[in-house]
Amino acid sequence: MKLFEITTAEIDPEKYRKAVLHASAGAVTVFTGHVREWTNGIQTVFLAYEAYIPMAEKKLAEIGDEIQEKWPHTKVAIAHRIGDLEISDIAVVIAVSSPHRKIAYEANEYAIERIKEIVPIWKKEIWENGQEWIGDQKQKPIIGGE
Amino acid sequence: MKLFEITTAEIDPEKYRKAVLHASAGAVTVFTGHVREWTNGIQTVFLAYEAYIPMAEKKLAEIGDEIQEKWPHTKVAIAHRIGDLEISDIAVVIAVSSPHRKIAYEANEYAIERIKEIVPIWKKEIWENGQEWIGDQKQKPIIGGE
Amino acid sequence: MITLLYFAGLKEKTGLEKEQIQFSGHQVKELVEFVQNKYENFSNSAVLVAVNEEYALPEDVLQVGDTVAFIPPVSGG
Amino acid sequence: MITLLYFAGLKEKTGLEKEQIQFSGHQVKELVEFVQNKYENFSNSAVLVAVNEEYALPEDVLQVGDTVAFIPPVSGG
Repeated sequence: MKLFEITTAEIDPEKYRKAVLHASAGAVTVFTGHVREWTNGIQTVFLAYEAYIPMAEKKLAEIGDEIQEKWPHTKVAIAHRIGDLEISDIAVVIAVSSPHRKIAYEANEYAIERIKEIVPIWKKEIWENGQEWIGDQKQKPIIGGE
Repeated sequence: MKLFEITTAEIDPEKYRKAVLHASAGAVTVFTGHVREWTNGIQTVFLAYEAYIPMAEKKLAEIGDEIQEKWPHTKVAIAHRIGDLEISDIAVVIAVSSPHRKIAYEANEYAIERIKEIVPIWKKEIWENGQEWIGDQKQKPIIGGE
Repeated sequence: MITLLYFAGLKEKTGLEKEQIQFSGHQVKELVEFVQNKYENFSNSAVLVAVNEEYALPEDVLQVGDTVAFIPPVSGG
Repeated sequence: MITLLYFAGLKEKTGLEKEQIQFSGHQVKELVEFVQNKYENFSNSAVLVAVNEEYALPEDVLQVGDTVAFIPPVSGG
């Protein structure tokens, strides 16, 4: 299986946990990001995700490399779903195994932060009476916008 | 299902993720602690866990209460397996959902630390040529030992 | 009567999971002294005591019907 | 020829997923200026540029056959 993938299929977290498990792994953290019904008092009907697929998979793998460099003996798998997602659907799964637990938490949280910074994936929120592409404002501009 | 339980059955992490999921949960962390083959250069053949079951389940539920007090809007489920476990088997699962991700990590890590402090569960390591009950030395004595 | 429960290494040292004794009216710390005298090498390390599934203090007084568990250092997770 | 890719809001603004233009030998920042003139309200916020699936700098020079993606602020996760 691909350890770093963009998928249109429903995400099964167990697949990713099992992919990072091995005899020296004492701790596994699996993070799942889910579509939330309410954000800042606005009700979401569904979300639509889009990605620049080949670059996104490359960037996910880069995040895996960064983690293995910062925390040796970890193993990482990440998948992000694209297409239309409903409330509670899993948008992203991050699995990290480590001999010890502290690093499994730390590295997993690092992965989600990096995904939100560098991976070309976009989310559109669709409400009862409108829709909008969401940008998290984290990205540093290298060209003038406005 | 019981949100805080000691079980002799194989642990299915998805059961606990689903138990904490709801429409306002944007993030779920699922930690699993696995039997590791090597600890400090010694090869484990299997582990035997024992618990004071009713008190252990009470203490797990207390940890859930502590988390909901410290971090409102979280939902927690914890299970610990007892009996004989083999390499890579899941000994403990902790699922925490939260509207936002930071708390899902923080609260989950808090739970495993507290389990190691207050929940009456004991692990015996069995090697090729011996066995030993493990105490993590974290417990403060209230009566003189030695 | 009170019921005593032994776990993990303590169960192996006493050879018992459970026993019943007359000890109500005494303090937890007196009970600990009692079992330490009764069983050789009872505790090599710190042992906590739970009374009716709650951690107890050395000065707590035991009641008829109490269940007392001797809790060696925990190692779950 | 170079290939231009538009994503998310930019795809809606240009009405295109992809187009091909002659632009090799020029810098990334010149290309950005070009598309900003070509498409009204092209970017309301910061846009990054990737060349052949890697983030590029404004001064990078485009080669024949390059694939250039305009990347609005990402919002995965």
